[in-house]
Amino acid sequence: MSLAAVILSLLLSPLLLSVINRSKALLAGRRGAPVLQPYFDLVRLLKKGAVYSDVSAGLVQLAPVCNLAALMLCALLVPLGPLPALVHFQGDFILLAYLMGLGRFVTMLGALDTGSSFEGMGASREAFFAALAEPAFFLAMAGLAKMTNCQSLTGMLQTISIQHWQHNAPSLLLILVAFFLVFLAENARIPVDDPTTHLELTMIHEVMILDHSGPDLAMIEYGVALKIWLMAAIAASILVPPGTNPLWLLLFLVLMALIGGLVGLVESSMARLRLIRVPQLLIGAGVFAGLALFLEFVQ
Amino acid sequence: MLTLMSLLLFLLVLTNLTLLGSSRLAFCIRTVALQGVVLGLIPLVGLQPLSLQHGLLSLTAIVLKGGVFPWLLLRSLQVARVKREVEPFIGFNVSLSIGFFALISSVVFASKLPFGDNKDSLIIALALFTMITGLLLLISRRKALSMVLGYLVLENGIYGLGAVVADHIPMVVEFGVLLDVWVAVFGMGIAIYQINREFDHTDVDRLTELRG
Amino acid sequence: MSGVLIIFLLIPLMGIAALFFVQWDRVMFMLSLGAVLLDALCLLVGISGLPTCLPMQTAGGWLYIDHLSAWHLLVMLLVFMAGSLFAPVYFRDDLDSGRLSLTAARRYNQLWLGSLWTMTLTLLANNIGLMWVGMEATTLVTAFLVSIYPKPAAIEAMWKYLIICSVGIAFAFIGILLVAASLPATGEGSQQLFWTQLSIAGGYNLLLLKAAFIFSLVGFGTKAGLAPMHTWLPDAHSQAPGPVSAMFSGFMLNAALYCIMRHGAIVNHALGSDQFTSHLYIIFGLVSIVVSASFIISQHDIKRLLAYHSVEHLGIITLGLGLGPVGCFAALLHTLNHSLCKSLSFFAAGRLGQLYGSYTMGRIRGALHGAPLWGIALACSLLALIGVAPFSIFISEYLLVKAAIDRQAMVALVVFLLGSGVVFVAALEHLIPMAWGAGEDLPGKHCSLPAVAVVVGLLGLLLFFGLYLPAPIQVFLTRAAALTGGLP
Amino acid sequence: MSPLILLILLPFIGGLVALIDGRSRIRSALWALAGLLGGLAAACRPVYFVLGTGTPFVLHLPWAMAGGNFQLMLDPLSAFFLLPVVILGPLFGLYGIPYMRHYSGGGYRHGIHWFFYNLLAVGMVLVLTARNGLLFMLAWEVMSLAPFFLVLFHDWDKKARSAAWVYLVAGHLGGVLLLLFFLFLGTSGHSLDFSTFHPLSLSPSFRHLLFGLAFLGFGVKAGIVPVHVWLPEAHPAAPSHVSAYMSGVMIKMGIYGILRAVLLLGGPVYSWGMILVVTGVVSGILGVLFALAQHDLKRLLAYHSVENIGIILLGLGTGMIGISQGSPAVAVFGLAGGLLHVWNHSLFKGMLFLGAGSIQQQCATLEIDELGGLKRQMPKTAFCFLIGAVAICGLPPLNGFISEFLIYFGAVHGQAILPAAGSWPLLLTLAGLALIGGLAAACFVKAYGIIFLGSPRSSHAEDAIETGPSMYLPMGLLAVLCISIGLAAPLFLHLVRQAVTVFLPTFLPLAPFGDAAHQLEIISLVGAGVILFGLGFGLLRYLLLRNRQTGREATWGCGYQYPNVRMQYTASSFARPITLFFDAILKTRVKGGVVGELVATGVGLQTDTPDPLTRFCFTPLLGAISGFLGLLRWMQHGRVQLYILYIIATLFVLLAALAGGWL
Repeated sequence: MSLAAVILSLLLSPLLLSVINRSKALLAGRRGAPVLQPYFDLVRLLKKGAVYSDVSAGLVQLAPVCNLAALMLCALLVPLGPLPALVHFQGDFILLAYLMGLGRFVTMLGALDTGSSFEGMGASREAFFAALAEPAFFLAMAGLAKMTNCQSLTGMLQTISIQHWQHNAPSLLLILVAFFLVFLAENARIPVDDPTTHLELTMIHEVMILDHSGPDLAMIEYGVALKIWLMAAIAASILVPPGTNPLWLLLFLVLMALIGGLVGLVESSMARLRLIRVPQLLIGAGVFAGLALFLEFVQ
Repeated sequence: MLTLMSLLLFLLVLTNLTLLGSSRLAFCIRTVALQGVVLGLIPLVGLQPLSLQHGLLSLTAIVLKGGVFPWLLLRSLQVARVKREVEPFIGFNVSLSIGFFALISSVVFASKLPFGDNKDSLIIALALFTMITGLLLLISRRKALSMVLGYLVLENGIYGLGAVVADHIPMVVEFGVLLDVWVAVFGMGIAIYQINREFDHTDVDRLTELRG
Repeated sequence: MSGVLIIFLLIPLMGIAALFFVQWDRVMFMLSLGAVLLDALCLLVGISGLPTCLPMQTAGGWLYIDHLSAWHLLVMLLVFMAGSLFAPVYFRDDLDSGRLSLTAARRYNQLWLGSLWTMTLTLLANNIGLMWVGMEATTLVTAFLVSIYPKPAAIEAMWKYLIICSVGIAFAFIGILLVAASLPATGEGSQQLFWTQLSIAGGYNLLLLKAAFIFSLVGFGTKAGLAPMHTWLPDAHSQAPGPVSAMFSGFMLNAALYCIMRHGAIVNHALGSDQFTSHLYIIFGLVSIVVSASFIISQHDIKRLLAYHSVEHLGIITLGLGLGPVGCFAALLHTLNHSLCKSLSFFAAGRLGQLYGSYTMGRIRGALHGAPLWGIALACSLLALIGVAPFSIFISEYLLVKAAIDRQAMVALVVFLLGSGVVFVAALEHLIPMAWGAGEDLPGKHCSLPAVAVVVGLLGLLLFFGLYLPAPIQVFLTRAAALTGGLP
Repeated sequence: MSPLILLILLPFIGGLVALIDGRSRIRSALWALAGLLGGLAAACRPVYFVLGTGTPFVLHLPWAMAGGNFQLMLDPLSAFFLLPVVILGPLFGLYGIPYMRHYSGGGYRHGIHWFFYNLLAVGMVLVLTARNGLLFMLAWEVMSLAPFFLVLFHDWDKKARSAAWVYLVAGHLGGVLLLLFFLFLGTSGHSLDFSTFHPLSLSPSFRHLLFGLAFLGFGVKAGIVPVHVWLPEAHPAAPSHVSAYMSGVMIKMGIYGILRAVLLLGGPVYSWGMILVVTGVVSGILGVLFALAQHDLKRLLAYHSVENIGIILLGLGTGMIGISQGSPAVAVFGLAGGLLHVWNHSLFKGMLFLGAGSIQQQCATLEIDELGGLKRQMPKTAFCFLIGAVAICGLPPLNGFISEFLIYFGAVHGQAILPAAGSWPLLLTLAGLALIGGLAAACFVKAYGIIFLGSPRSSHAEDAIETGPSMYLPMGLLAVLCISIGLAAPLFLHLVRQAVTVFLPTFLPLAPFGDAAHQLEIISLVGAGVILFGLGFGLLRYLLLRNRQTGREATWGCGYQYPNVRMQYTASSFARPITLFFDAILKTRVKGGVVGELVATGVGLQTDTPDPLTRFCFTPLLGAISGFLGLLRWMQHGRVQLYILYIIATLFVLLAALAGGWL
């Protein structure tokens, strides 16, 4: 039963990417790539050989592996709507955050391994923004924990019910907004970063992986997909009412699709922020989460 | 007897004012000598029934202050070849007037002092005045020699005070004190000699190498 | 048994006499060392049974020794021993080069023993007048030790020392006169102005007695180098030769302070409380600490630096005197510690000054490499001086703080801590470049046996008392402290 | 003979022999090391016993000292802090033997170094076991003095000298506060024996004052902002194994002191926990920010010590809040996390400092921007350093995460269950810890990435070679310890248990230990999972690429054809976005960097970030003091007449006071 969640995440994660791309295409009036395009890409990359920078000292190869390993284990920790996570315990979201941190850490090292100034630039930005995103994430989680009075991800997400919405809707909304901003930043989406830009000087995540190719790149891309899926899943599960009703699973998937659409909408409706502005966005997220906590306290 | 005593006291005042007013060092030395003699005589004339010890003590004091010290100081005066105290920090007229006020205030002050009987309060007053004179000389003069004189006058004042207020200072101590004063003056004489040799002047206010 | 007191006074005199007949400078130094050692031997032999036989008097009560004076005697002899041991080391080069003539050497040793004699007299005199005589004599004798080398600066220092201290001591004599005057006209026993009687007599005129104490505090305070009467001290200390400056701040200042303690005891006894004296003690102590701190910050001459340290530490001792029994205990212990430490630092400073040819701290660099023995001596003694554990000064300062806290003297506590803190910062800043850093090898770094003995001995004592304070000494000091307090 | 005596004596004797036999570099080192190992041997049984059973080990020796008393006791708290002292001492010492080759030459007498190295260890042992105020202070001062000489061992370096000055001044001023603390505490019962203190007889406000004294006094040693300023000076100046020992172990004595003080003051109070949390957040964030702005590796590591001390304080503060609010879970998680982090920090920070030492040895510089590409020349050192970096960033599966997790969870749990008024500091813990974690990751990506990756930026880095085994083996051992704490967390939690229990009032149940153990089990499993998956994907990758051609090409320069090493991203540029963002705090000084003419010819940019507190607070303060006291200096002007006037004036004033009846 709980293994199902893991399998589902591993299988469906690339789909979310294509949903986003599709929605962007539709909004731009194009037909867009086939739904299964991400899978095709992965397969194609896995078939390729690889080229490495002659500067690299091996972390380029190490980074995707570790990153993916970390994200795989994240997949064990995240419940999907009614499906509980395979592994859940008090405070597992801390582990989740830090596993993602581990992935980010090795990715940044991999970027620096090539000695390219562009990748260094990307790593430095990634480090900065991630540091600012962390507090927001934890405050949001703390808010959920206080509201639901349990400290495991599965517990929190599966106890949030209509009553909670009735009692403290404002703080829940704030938490959702904060979490969504964190989600955008963590997954390098507009307005923080533009995954489709071709100007290295403005990139964050994409520029870090300039020198990866072949299976390594495949692992990275899959990691990206997995990460965005998992975080979206958390957001969606907040909205799914508790209980193991199979209908809720359907609702969950729909919500995931909606989130993908929302991301697409954002990406096609607004431009990337100037890098100077990004910290304000993230601090804003933190403020929202803090505000949510404050509201809970005063109740 | 009383008249003699008052004469002595008058002399005491006179010497002090002279010291404050005069600029000639040789003359000042002699004046201090005279003052020493006067102070030596006071106990003989005035106070307690004369004992052999007191006589002896006064005699020593007179000999030292009236004879030995002036001799020593005149020697070092010759060595130092200074004749007069040129413009002291506090001018002669000013110090004279300060001395005048000091005299009056010490008389007033002495009458308030809680010493057993008031019979000696005048002597005490003059002793105080003498001390003040000595201090004035010490802080207002430039020449090393004048400072020695100041020290001597201070000592004189203390001697006078001692003669009145503390009638039970043992002889040994009194003699010890005289001995010390003698050695002190002797030492200062040598010091002046050395100063003169090293700096070829004896202006104390120019000895400001050591500071900070 | 009590004859030992007379022997104390005789030995230096005989030494002085003997020196007239000695024709070899080395022998002169040995002779004065011998005299001091003999003195020390007397102390050990005659007073080995101290706790039992104290206090004792002799010569019709004119000479008197109790725990307080015995303690100071001990300190004095330690300082003089170290000094006599160090003197030949210090003067060797000048003797070889003839810069120090035979007569000068003789004069030096005679004055050295002379100052020993006068200080012994000060300590043993029971009559406070005689005590004064001894103190004044100290000035006159030591003045010429300052100018043993007739350099202009030395002469200037000597003149200032002579005149300022003579005036100061003169005030102290007024104090003594006032004590005498404050006595009831009829108190028979007290006629002799013996401390033993003054400290038990009654019926004083208290106002006069207080005035008397102020006079003697300022007077002897001048000699003890309490601010703001300390002005002669840095000059004299910086110009005197090494052993002499050591003896100055090692003991002469303490001798003057000893006289103050005696007066204070009388006053406390007469007033029945130590309120009055402790206020004055605390004020002078704090002023001295602050003033010395301000001069230590901006000091360039190492011996002047040490001189101002003396002002500070005498201030600390005085402060301790104002803080009740524990404070007095701390003060007396501090007397010993400071004397040992300061002797060592002055030895080191003097020798290093000779080796580097200058007492300017800017010129003394990396002494630990240049002249290891004296470098170590300087570094350790200065560290000890600013109160670094495990040296013994840390202990006495700790006791002082404890006393201040027990007495609830918070202002004193704060000022003391701030002042000594500033001193710590500044002195350390001076010390580090002097002792550490790349230093050239010095020609005359060779260190003879007596030199090593002095350094090791003094450092050993400093460490020993820092880590271990034998019970007998504690008892002894408690008694001495009680005497200082003068209260039952 | 009691093991405690041996534990103190053996290292001391070893040091003494080393001092006597000091001419030879190797022999003196071996003597000292033997002493330390002897101490370790002596320590094993009592420490194991105490940490196992929780029953303390007592020893009383005769000692004649005014107000002093030779009371020794080894309770779980002491034992907990003792372990790093006795284990890491010899380990760093072993590393030090080849390291000191650096200082071979005429002027050096290695015995001195090793004597003070052992003295440092002895001092710490005494500090941990002393149960009498005076004895404690003596031990404390000795412990503070030893590093002074260790730093000055390299004394021709002007930096070392000024560092030693700052260090000793800070130590002394801190010591004064501690002296006051003990004496004030002693006034209640007329002895300085810890057993005779009656804290509860004191008024609460007085107890707060005492806690303030102790916190500031011990905080100086621990390196809490704003009194951390000695730390970034002293650590870089000392030989690396000494910096490792200082930063890894000695500064923890400050933490121990704070905890001991809390116990002596009769258990934690809410406001104290709050103070700990607030200062913890400040120290943590400022520490890591200052670290980010540094160019010198050892300075950077030193500032990270400040940061980690902040994390430890966060944990302890959370725990104290838990105790004062009567929540066992928060108490246990906070304290256990804080204490465990003490061990963890000793391990990885020690290792990192050793790594820095190796780099200094091989490249003769610690300027991060001078280095680069060392991973290829020094693979073993690089690997250990990487482990250390991951651990210090608190990332799974290593030990850093274990302790930080406990702290996090304590805070989350607390803010969820405790009343709002009492739990806001816990939110501070939470947010602060998160921000610190992120910034620390940034800082160590910078450090490791610039130093070990890319291509060498100078000839220093180019011809560096791997160190000898006696230098990388100690690091390897530490790495193993880091990993094993990460993968066997519950075991180590068990070791912390007794030390935590010392603080818990008897009425608090110990159930939370069970929960913690359970969570840590899962975390360790997940950690192992990360490693396994990593291996798995590695294997997969290998299989895929086995028989395909993989080429090596120049790094993609976005079309630019002639890249060179100077075009790599530098440490300063990596940290620039962050330092720029926090410039209000850091006040980085920037020289140059402006392109004047149309065609830029040779533009240089120089940035440095001196400690803002030293720069804007302490230096001006000292200046002000000396300026103020300078006003007194006119009085020594050399005019003897005026000198006499002083005497007269003093006399007059006092007599007037007497007449006026003020005296």
